[in-house]
Amino acid sequence: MSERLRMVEAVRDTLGAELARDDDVVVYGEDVGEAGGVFRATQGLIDDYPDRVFDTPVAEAGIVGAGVGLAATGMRPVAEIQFQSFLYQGFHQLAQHVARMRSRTRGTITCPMTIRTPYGGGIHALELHSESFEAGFAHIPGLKVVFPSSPAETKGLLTASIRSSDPVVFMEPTRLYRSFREEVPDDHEIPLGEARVVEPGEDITVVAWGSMLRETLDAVDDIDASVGVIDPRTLYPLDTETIVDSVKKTGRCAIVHEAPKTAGMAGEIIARLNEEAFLYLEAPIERVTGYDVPMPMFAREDDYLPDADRIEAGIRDTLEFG
Amino acid sequence: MSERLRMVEAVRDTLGAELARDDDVVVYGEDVGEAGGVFRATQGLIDDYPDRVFDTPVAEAGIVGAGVGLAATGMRPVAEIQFQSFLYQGFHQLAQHVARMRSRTRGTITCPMTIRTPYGGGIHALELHSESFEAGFAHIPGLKVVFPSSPAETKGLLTASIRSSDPVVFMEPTRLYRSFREEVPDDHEIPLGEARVVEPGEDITVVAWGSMLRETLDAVDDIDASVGVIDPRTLYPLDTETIVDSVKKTGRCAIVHEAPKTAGMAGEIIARLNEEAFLYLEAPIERVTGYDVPMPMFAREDDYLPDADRIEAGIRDTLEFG
Amino acid sequence: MPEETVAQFHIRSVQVLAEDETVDDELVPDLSDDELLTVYEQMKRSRRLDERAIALQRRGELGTYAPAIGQEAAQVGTAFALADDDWLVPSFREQPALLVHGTEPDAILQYAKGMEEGAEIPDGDGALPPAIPVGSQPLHATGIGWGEALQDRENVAITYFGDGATSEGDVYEAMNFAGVYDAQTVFVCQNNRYAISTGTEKQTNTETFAQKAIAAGIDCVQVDGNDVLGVYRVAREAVEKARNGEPVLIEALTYRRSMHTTSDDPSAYRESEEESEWEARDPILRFQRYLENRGVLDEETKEAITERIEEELAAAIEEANERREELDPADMFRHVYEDLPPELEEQLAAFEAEKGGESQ
Amino acid sequence: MPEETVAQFHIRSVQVLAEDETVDDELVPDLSDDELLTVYEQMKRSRRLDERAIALQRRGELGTYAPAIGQEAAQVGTAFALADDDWLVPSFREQPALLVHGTEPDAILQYAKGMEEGAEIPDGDGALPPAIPVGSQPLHATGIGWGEALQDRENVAITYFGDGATSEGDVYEAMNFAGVYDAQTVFVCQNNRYAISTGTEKQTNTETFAQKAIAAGIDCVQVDGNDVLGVYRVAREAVEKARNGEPVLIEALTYRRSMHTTSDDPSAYRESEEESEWEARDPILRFQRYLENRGVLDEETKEAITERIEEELAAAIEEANERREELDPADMFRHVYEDLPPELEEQLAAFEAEKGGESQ
Ligand SMILES: Cc1ncc(C[n+]2csc(CCOP(=O)(O)OP(=O)(O)O)c2C)c(N)n1
Ligand SMILES: Cc1ncc(C[n+]2csc(CCOP(=O)(O)OP(=O)(O)O)c2C)c(N)n1
Ligand SMILES: [Mg+2]
Ligand SMILES: [Mg+2]
Repeated sequence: MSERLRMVEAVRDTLGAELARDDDVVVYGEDVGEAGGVFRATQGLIDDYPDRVFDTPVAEAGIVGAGVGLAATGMRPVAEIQFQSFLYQGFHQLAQHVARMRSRTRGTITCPMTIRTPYGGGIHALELHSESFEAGFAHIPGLKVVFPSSPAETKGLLTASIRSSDPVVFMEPTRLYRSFREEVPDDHEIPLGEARVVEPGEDITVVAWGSMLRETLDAVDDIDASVGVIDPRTLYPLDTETIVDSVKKTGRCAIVHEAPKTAGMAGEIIARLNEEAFLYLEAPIERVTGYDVPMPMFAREDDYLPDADRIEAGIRDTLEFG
Repeated sequence: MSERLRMVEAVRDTLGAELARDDDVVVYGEDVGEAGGVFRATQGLIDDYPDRVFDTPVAEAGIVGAGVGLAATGMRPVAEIQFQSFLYQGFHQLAQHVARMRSRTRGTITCPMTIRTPYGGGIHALELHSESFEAGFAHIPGLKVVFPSSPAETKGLLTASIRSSDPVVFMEPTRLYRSFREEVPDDHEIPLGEARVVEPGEDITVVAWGSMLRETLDAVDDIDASVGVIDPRTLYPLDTETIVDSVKKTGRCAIVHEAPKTAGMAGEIIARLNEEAFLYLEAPIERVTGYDVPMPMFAREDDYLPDADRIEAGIRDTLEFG
Repeated sequence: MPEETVAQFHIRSVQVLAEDETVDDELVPDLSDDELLTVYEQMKRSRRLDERAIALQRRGELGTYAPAIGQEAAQVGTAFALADDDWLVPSFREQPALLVHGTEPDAILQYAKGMEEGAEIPDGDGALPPAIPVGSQPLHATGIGWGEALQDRENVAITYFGDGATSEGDVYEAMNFAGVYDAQTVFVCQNNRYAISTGTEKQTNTETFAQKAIAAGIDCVQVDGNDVLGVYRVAREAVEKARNGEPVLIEALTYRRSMHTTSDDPSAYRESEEESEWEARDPILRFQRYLENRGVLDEETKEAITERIEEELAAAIEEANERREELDPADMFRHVYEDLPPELEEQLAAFEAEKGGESQ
Repeated sequence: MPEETVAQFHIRSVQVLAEDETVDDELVPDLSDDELLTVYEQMKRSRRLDERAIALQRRGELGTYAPAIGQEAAQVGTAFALADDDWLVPSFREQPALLVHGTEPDAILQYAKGMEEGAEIPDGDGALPPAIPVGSQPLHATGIGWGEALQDRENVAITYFGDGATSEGDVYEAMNFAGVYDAQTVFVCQNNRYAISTGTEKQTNTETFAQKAIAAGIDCVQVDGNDVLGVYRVAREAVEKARNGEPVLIEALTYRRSMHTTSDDPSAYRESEEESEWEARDPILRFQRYLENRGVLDEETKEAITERIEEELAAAIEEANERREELDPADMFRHVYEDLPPELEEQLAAFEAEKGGESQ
């Protein structure tokens, strides 16, 4: 069985299914109960699971830190952080405890926690409601960093994240929450760490995730070349092999993200390509990214964000090199 | 006039000089007063400036956040965070306010704050006393990220940081605090954003900062080739030009850091070289870095940290490529 | 000493103008008729700004907006107790306090249009811009109140936050630091019963929010936050104390009558009866009846006030629209650092080339 | 209601065995002679472990070590109130509590040798490893106390932290969450007068640390932390309450008699007279005199205890040394994720090739 769902509905559907499947799952966060979440991603769950769905105080360190304890007692905490930048309030708990509990106890205590958080620009939200700090999270060993880019992907990746015994930061692109519907299979798990070849291509490989994948697909439409598109889906671990294989074929590559350019994930991917496909590269790898400025308020948001035009220009430049 | 000082003495000397020069400077942090700091980097300052040197409660968000207010009243806060990973407790204040105050108010309010913090491994410290999250900080627009690698560099860079009207994260390598003395000029300011060519070289360019610069210089000694060594000193802004110029000459490059490999600063530097020196590269750029594991406790610390041997091997591999 | 009591605390609660319009003559602050009318007008001004802003948001002319409807007494009463050089450190729902403190309505509108221009702080304004991260700004107010003391100045900082914000560790750290450094800071917790959908009973197990101060060793007081005279009374006391290095926490009991923000639909989490009840307890109404009974406010004055406010707001809206038209997107590069670093120089050049390309 | 008191609080302080050895008969807990001797032995065991550890550190055999000398009553008295299945959530100075709870001394030594092996939690141990970031672990104890309640189990979590830790927002958040969720959690603040060099008067403006609980709406009590009978008494009550979903904060007044850690030199910030004063008020001495007076402890028993402890510690040191010899550095790759991701597989291979190369 399957259903046509929007991304935000796929989140809800997955949470419901996992709450049903596993009594240890507990869903909590600010406003996720009675109101069903500020994006309605948890709507109705509290009615079915009043003992495992909780509205919390406004305290992100508390949300993340309490998860460490819940997990120690055998529960599987699935926390919502209302917007990604508010995960910074709990950054210390994430980096010092969630990510390290397994390694510092040599696997005797684990923290199978999933932290869902809406990220990114494009919906004209308030200040600090549109950040994408995936590079920072991917730089913290012990965490997995996961990005869905469609309703079905959401189902498959969120299911895998909740079931994973490693902690996951699950980044949900707000601008895709309601942007389109897609057939979402009923029981669906996508292994973490496997990229998806969205479009195979011969001339250039474009790597993009989350909401930037949609922009990329738009950009590609207008290009008269065989453009391969890869969605890594998990940024740590990163499926380097799939990307490298493609670039060995195409010799050219562009990477898209909305986070600021410097020290963003594109740098990491370029470094890996430099290591593993050096002799195949026919042009510098292009970065189409946000700028090194704080994500501006929404009047300048569209100017900040990479869009299909900018991505298209980046692809063309790379194709034309040499 | 100048004096032969250890790095930790150079910190103290600089703080004293800036407290003397500018009445607005205020030095505060955990144990920086009466005890003179856990590394003695602030020893004696409270005796000379009892009204501008403060022991604070154990609260890093408080330390960082209060700095925003102090700065608003016209002061120049110089805060010590006792160990770099405890800056995570104040990460939200850093990312949401310190870094953004200027941009979000269009320059009408600024935050000329310097956050000094000891970082890195090599002194057999406790857990979470040895982290290096420079890549995360450099990914936050609005911050400058500065790394001294010697006593004289400390003086020059810390002076510039305190005088800078932009906020600075100033990363002090604990293992160099007392490792050697150097002539430190009396009045010395090194502009932020200018790399230092430590050794010019023709065959390969090695980029390293902080304590890894020392390891690199040790490694280079044993290599029978003309090895250029560059210390970027400031990771944001990064003096790309100096690095690119050197690599255009050498065609080969290795980058060293002790932070985990994935999403570390080496990736960023590789990305920039890929963009600006693509046609000059004769070999893949080598990364000699920490592993993608949480900085282990000290029994395994030496196995984690890049040392002269590993750096030497990385340089040799790169020299031998092709 | 086997078992003894080593410390005791009690929480005072103050009300001057009761709901039934009785007034406590001992506590009533000595405000002139002009001052009383100013307080009234400021409450009306903010109310009207919020109403117009909601309408503008519905028409797509503003982004997400957080109205303060119902909280005007709590804010105007406190902000009115400040001196000109005092500091205001707001959260994101402080229209009433900002207007009292001198922020122009068009700045508020520009901010709501997603423009950093609206967060510019004019020279000497003694304010910080809105703080979106809940509970993060009280620490700034502590830093200001500490910095003013260090520089032997008398100015205080007043900061606003909600019931929900008190759950953030930062708010506790702010009050604790203030206690240690005798910061010249007044903390105003507007207990408006909700943090988005979350009622106060899910926020904390305490009987009051005022008692949060006990953990920080600073003074506190609770007040009927819909009673502008009571609020002003406790605020004036608190500001005086703070000026002498004694920080104070005020809990103002009020109610958020409208939606959390324009993105919110309160019917998902509260009954409309509750809202009606609080409509009757509206702080402006209560104060208006008081002024009318006292003979301070007549129809003519009311009309003059309304007219003034409407004119001002019309001008403010026009001004904000104009500034929006003039907006230069490239500005986003210009205020990140004092000087443009090479990275941004390059990115700005690329940006301009691209924009140039587009407009060709 | 013009001005009224809406809430009142008082802080109780308890002492059972006074410094002059008088005992409050009403409050004295009913512990058998055997239990009393166990409490005594545990305090001695920890003291001796700390002494030996300091010596080992001085010889370069351990890394930085945080002795609990002087705090044995505060910890043993509280940990002794736990049931077998209860949880212990320590900070970095909890040797006395850990030993009571069942941690082997050799694990403590391994941890001090910089080995993750020392932070392994044996199955069913109901403990978390040491927490180095100050104030970060009480939230874990709240999560545990909440999780146990959610799963309808009776176990409580007890967590330890210092006077300094209370300044971290996390500790407040932990208590506030606990209040909201009726977490089965006991918070033990050991007020040992110092946070490294920083005295309590610079840490907070409060009269007590117990009152920090008032902000979170949970119960609290202060106790003479050098009086193991008093500590046990309040801990037993607190544990019972927590088992019923009423979290409690205990402030134990004690003194850190030794250095903060082996890296610290207290002479930089306190007078040796102060230390001598507290030497006379040592919790083990006080309890020992009590047991002797009661006729529970004689020379023979003391000797037997000393001998047992020395033997155990000698064995523990040997065990720790052996495990250190066997240490496999490549293990650092193996416990980061459940399965080795490709990145780590590759890095591990490179690591092993390099090590292989070296040993050739
Ligand atoms: C750190 C942080 N977490 C979450 C949010 C999302 N958020 C915005 S307002 C709000 C509730 C705040 O409630 P309260 O403090 O009572 O203020 P009120 O909205 O009632 O004025 C939340 C959770 C945020 N802006 N910042
Ligand atoms: C978050 C954090 N900040 C700073 C430190 C450094 N540090 C270690 S112990 C300590 C003082 C702790 O004092 P207290 O809570 O009273 O515990 P005690 O050491 O007295 O047992 C500090 C500041 C740390 N480990 N973690
Ligand atoms: Mg509220
Ligand atoms: Mg202490």
